[in-house]
Amino acid sequence: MNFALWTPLAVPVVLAVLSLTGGARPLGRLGPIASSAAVLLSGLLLVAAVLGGQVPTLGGGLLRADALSAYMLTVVGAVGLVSTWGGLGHTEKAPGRFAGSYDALISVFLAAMSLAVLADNIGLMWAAVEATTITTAFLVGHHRTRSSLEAAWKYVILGSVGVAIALLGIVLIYAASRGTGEPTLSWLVLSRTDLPLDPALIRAGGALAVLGFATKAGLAPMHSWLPDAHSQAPAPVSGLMSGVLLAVALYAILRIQTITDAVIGPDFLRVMLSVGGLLSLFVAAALLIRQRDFKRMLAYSSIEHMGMMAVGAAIGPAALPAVLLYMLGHGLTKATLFVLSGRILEVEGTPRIDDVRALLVRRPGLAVPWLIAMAALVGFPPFSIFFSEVGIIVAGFGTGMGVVVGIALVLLLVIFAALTRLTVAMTIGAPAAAPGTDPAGAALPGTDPAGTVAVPVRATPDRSAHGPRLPLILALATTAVVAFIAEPVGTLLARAAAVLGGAQ
Amino acid sequence: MIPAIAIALLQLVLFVFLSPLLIGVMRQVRARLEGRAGSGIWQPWRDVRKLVAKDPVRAADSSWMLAAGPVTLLASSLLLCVLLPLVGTLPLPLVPSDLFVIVSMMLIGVVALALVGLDAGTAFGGMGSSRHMTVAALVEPTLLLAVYALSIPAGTSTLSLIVETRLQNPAVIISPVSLLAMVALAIAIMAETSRLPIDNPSTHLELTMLHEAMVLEASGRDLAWLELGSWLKLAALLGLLSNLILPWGVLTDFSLPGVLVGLGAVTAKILLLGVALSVGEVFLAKVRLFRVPELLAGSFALALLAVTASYLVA
Amino acid sequence: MFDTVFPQLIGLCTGALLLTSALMVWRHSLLASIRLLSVQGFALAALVAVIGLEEGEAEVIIVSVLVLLVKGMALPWVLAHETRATTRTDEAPRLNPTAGLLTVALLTILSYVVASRLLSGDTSISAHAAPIGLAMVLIGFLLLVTRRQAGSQLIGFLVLDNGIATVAFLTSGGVPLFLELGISLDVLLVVVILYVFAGRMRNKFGNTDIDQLRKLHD
Amino acid sequence: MTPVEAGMLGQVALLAAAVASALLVPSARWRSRVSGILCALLAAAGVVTGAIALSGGRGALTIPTTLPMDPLVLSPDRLGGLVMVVVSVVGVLASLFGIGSARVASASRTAWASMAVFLFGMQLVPAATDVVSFLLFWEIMTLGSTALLLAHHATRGTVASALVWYSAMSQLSFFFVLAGFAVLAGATGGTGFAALATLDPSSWQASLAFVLLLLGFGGKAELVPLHVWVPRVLPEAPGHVAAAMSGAMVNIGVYGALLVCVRLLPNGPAWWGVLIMALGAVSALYGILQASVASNLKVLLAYSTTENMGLVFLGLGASVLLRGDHATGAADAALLAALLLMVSHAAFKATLFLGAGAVARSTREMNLDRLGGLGSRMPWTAGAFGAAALGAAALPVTSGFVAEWMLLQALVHGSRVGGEVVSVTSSVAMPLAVAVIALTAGLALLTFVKAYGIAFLARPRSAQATAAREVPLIMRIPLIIGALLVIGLGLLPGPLTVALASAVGPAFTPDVRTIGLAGVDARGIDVVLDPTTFVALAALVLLPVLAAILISARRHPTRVSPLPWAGGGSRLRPRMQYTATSYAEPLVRVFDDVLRPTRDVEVTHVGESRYLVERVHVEQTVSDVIETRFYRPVLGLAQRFGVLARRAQNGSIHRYLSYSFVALLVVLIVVSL
Repeated sequence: MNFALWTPLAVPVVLAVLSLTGGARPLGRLGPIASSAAVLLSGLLLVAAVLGGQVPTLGGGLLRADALSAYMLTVVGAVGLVSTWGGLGHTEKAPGRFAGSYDALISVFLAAMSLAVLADNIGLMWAAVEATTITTAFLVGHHRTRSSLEAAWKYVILGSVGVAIALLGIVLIYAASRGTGEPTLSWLVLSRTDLPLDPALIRAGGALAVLGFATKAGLAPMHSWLPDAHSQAPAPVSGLMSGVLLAVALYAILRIQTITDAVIGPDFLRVMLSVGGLLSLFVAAALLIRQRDFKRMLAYSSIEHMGMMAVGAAIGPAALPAVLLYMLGHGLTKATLFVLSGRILEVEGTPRIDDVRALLVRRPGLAVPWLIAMAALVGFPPFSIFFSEVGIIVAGFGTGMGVVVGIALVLLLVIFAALTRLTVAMTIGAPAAAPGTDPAGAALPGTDPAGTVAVPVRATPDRSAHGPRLPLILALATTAVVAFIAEPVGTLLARAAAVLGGAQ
Repeated sequence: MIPAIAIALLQLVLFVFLSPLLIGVMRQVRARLEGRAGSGIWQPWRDVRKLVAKDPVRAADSSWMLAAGPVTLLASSLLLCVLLPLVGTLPLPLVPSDLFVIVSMMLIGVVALALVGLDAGTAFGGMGSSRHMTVAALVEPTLLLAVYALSIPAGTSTLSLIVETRLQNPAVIISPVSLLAMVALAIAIMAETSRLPIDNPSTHLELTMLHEAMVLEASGRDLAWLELGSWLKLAALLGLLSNLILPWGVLTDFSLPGVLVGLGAVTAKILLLGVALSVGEVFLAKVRLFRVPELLAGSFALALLAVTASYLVA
Repeated sequence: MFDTVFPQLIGLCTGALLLTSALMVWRHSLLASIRLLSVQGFALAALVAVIGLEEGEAEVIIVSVLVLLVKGMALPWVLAHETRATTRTDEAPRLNPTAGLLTVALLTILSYVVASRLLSGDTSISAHAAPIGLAMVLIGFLLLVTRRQAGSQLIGFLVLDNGIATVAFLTSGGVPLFLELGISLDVLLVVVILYVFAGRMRNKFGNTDIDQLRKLHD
Repeated sequence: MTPVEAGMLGQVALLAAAVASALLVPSARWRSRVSGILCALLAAAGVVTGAIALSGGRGALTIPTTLPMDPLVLSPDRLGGLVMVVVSVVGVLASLFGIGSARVASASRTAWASMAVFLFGMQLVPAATDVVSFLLFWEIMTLGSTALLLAHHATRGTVASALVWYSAMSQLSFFFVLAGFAVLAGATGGTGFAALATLDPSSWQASLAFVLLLLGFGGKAELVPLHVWVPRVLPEAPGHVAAAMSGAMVNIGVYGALLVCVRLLPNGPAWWGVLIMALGAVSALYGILQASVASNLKVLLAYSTTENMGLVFLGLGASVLLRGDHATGAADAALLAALLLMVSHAAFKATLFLGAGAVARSTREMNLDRLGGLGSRMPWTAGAFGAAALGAAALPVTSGFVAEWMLLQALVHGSRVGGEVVSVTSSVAMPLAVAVIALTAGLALLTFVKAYGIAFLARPRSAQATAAREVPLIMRIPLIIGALLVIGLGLLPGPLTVALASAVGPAFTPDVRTIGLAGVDARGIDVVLDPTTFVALAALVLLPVLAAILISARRHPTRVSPLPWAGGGSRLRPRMQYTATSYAEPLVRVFDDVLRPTRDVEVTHVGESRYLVERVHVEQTVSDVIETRFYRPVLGLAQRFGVLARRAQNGSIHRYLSYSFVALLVVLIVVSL
């Protein structure tokens, strides 16, 4: 099963090279999808291996797939597939000259994320995370407009500065491991509880590493790049970044947390993650109240969900399965929403919520999946985010973090109300009467309490989905049922959480 | 059980005859006090007879409510006469004279009257109905609380048992709690039966009418039932009030002399109270409609005071 | 003999590092900053070499050469090339030089405090010099926060990165070689990307003033 | 497989069938028929399952879940079975009524699919035996009801605002419930109700959880101050949806409160009871006051729900308080009264809303000021609505009366046991509660006299009302069933009360028997009520009257005249009748301080004359004080904050970098401390 460790790295890179050089455009465009599929398949193979009790390793232990890595790889693959497949319609509009590099960069981006989750070395993990910044920089700036250039600049500066701080932390952790005689960055070694690591260095290193990765994870106050980058990037890229890149960064935080918890106990990072999580929720709430742009709305919602996951991470082992499930649920839902937002942007030509009205009447093909995905995003069952949130909150009260979770609930309510208001503003309502239609048909609001009268159809509603439907249906269906699959998903999550809990 | 049913029927028959007489007496007393000759104490009887023998005229747009409403009002008043402890306090099995049942019974009549007022489709009927229901809504708490206060010493909400307790233990009657409650109850009954100062029963001026406005469109036997129902209600409630103030003479164990005494006592008490009421009304003016709630709020306060006092003081 | 020279050499190198960083906050001219960055790269390479000699590891010498090539020569050259293309090479920082230098002093003190807590058990010379690295990180950050030109921000980023490298070499003798290569490559790529973006910015706006990137908000 | 398990699986299967048919049947008419019948069957399955559970049948379904927590088990107990029956019966009526709506919005795919989801969630909430499955079905219910509203978006602009309010307030309730359960779970270490019930009710966690849960469930039960969505949402929903929401969904809120007070934390401290009573009393008074001045029929009914739920909670609170005072008999009676009220409210409110739906269908008008005279035009609807209105006004012989009677009896008998005052708290609380109930009942009387009298009696006030026609048979059937339920439960309270008493066992064992034909005998407080005897007595006294009428009618037949007296005038037009607004005018004046009406009087003079008036236009609106004084300022503050918060994200990269820089410095300082 060890080959599944290099396939998610090698296949996308090969496909990227093909995309760059490939003359056969229609086939080349499938490159990112093939890459995602490769990652997903490798992930599933590794999951099977892990559930069978194996721990595949490669390169002298440099690459290693425990339950957590296998799970994360699957999430990367699944979200990648939804984003790239769902974004198929999109790339057709891309400038032809850059289409090849666009596809290639997405493939490399996927490879970098795969490397980040498969590396057993936190240094390598860092390098992979930094590589994601490099690959996505041009993707964010893909549209070559003023705003996309601005977003890309901010993204690169803030992202690499943040990740640099993480490097400083990792250096300190490495320094702390010198006391063991054999300095190492292997996560497996560092997370052993019996190592004589220097607590002061681990504390500082852990704190700085978490702070640095928090930048990529979009946790406040390091989140500033996120709304800009997510709103300017092409929709599939936004989906990938929001859906998995943030989760991968959180994965890095979880790995670091395991190391520090073993040495200095959970309290220190618990406080830090709680503060970060609550601050993220606060920032998301504050900026969603009067949000005007639907892609930015989704971006702030990502900050919110990452904040909630950070709170879950702060709670510790009791909430970890919920956090991991959250990553999958949020990834798939957010990828769907970004893909849809891309399509809405394309057909409506504006990202402003005020300019997109009555979508449900005019374009049910886009509005219906949008509403379903929004329901999933704000945490309605049967979608898995509901279970994750409930799991985190119940675990929080059980761990004595009632106050933190209570504040989180208040902020979640504000966010819920704001998101609902914005979504309703976009989708619900009667369209403005088009010129040339019968004015008598425009029923005055409030004159018809029965609700049984049909408004004369003004124009044929646009039922087209403006792109492939299947990936979106698959994504939503997966989030809807995944929370009920106790076997094998439940076992996998339990094992993955056990990895972080220190048990092996 | 048989004696209880017998007493109930006796009360029914007695009050059907007594209530027009009571109205006649009250009108006559008032007329004399105002220096008029009056139409005699049997005039209400003659009115009823005359109305029954007339063709009722109904509005084209009215519904069955105009026919059913008066009968319902009459039925509710008749049931009131059956259930209240007037001649005797023998409770009927399965249908004791429960305070809450009695009040609901009475409210059915109130609702029927209000709907009759609305059904005619005129401005007056609606006005009367609206005012009537407003007053009824505000009276109900007072009525319930006042009787609740009286029920506390008896430990039951059955009116016959309350009257019996007062008969056996007259000290209860003049206790402060009881006095407060009686005043509150008296005001509530005045409002409930559309007497001064809440409503002027002899007026036909649109600004002051409550009851009369609702029956404007009724005619013939419909009007007869409405009038008879209202009179019966007044008589029954006055009977209850008098039995609460002066419980003596009420029959508690069935015996023929007891029945006669009971009949005589309740007739005398009701007529006496009626005369007192109409004497009082001569000296009263109707209060403005929007001052009525203040009056009712006052009586409500008295009743509430009575209840809490009976728990905390007594 | 080397045992006595070693601390002095370390002190010299780290002193040069701190001095160049502080000077960069002081100077406004982009080209001057780039020259200082180049000097800093040389100092860092020297530091690595000293540590490598002291520990006798050949691997570290290779790293030293690498650092010299990348940080001392390649990157400054790229930057200078980019800067010459811009019309404005002067900078009007958001913080005046006096305040900037004072802040540098405060940040350096903070670094010493932090480092003294972290390395309380470690009495080696290199550990004593580690605060300098931390101070460089903070100064780099300060440059990023206060400078308006794209080029200056790049320089700030590089100072920050140099600081991290300094800490790495002083506290732990550097990270494993393959990682060092990876890290260097990453940094190089970031600089290249920023360089490209700065070029695009110049094409679009005619200058590289970061302040005009205010279109995306709330 | 036990019958209960089969019933629950049947509901799952019927849900799938109903959703599939809603999505797949292309014609709106046939979609309404097929999905409507499947929804009715889904609800009927709920009735059967609930009835079996109520009679003691057991069975458990386990929902698999990915997360490691206590198993998610569905296994309705007697109380759950009772609530399941109640909501499902309303579900059957609403589904049948919905079949009649073949027009686009009510018959859309979304409408029927979400109707099925809504009913399904609602019916299975009472089956949950652990926190997570409870919350799961709770949210499914919320999702279904939200989507139901969504289905009507195209017809009216006001739906959007109603939708936002509804979602936000539902989520608020949900978070309260979630937090409350989480506190309990945190304190006991499990998520099963059996585990939660092990918590000592006197601990602070129990009290905290109690307050949170009370707010959450109170919100679902439309209690003040979480009721603000009610008058916005229910008028927007079509009749059968409003019936399902107001007749059935509120019962889930009551069920939650019962779950807390009967199952999880019985024997809580007395102040819990006082708190519930206060919440209930305020809701009852506020709700009925708003209802009594409302001119929109659906708004009136919506506020009346707040009133009735307030009374239910008042009863529940009284039972908690009295149990704390060891007045067990009265406490049991109060609990039974709360349950009776819940059941009867479901019956009459569903019927009332269906009636309103029928009126809306025939007239497209919900403003009472423009209705009138429907009694002769829609006799079936009028009859059913009238019977239900009697129930809502708690007049004999309806289910509403029995419930209110029981509640008053419990309160009156509660403060003394054996002649001794049980506690000062009770001595103050009980009379106040009686006063509140009495005032509420009085205002309810006025409200429903107004609703029925203005809408169905007198002359039509608009052309639509004149042209109204009776609704089709399929819509009449649920109306009639509903009316029969209201009267039937009122006539036969004995068996019902005995069943209710068994539902709250084994924790509590109220001593009630059936007496007479089907009367109720509450042994605990020694009172009896037999409505059938009562009806017989009424028939008896009416016999002579009816005989007199028959004789008189033969001799003096009724004459019909267009305007018999007409107040002495001859040009009496329907517009001159009292309207709903003028009907409530005296009350508005009396309760001026609470209702805060705003009046706009616009006088148009004839030409230049100051004395001749051509037209007077009066407009009066009564505001929801809680909304204007509490929610509006809070929302305004949030909006202002939202504008302010934009500055934090003003686009300057230097600002963003300094956020990171400050965070780094803070972390460094904290680390070195």
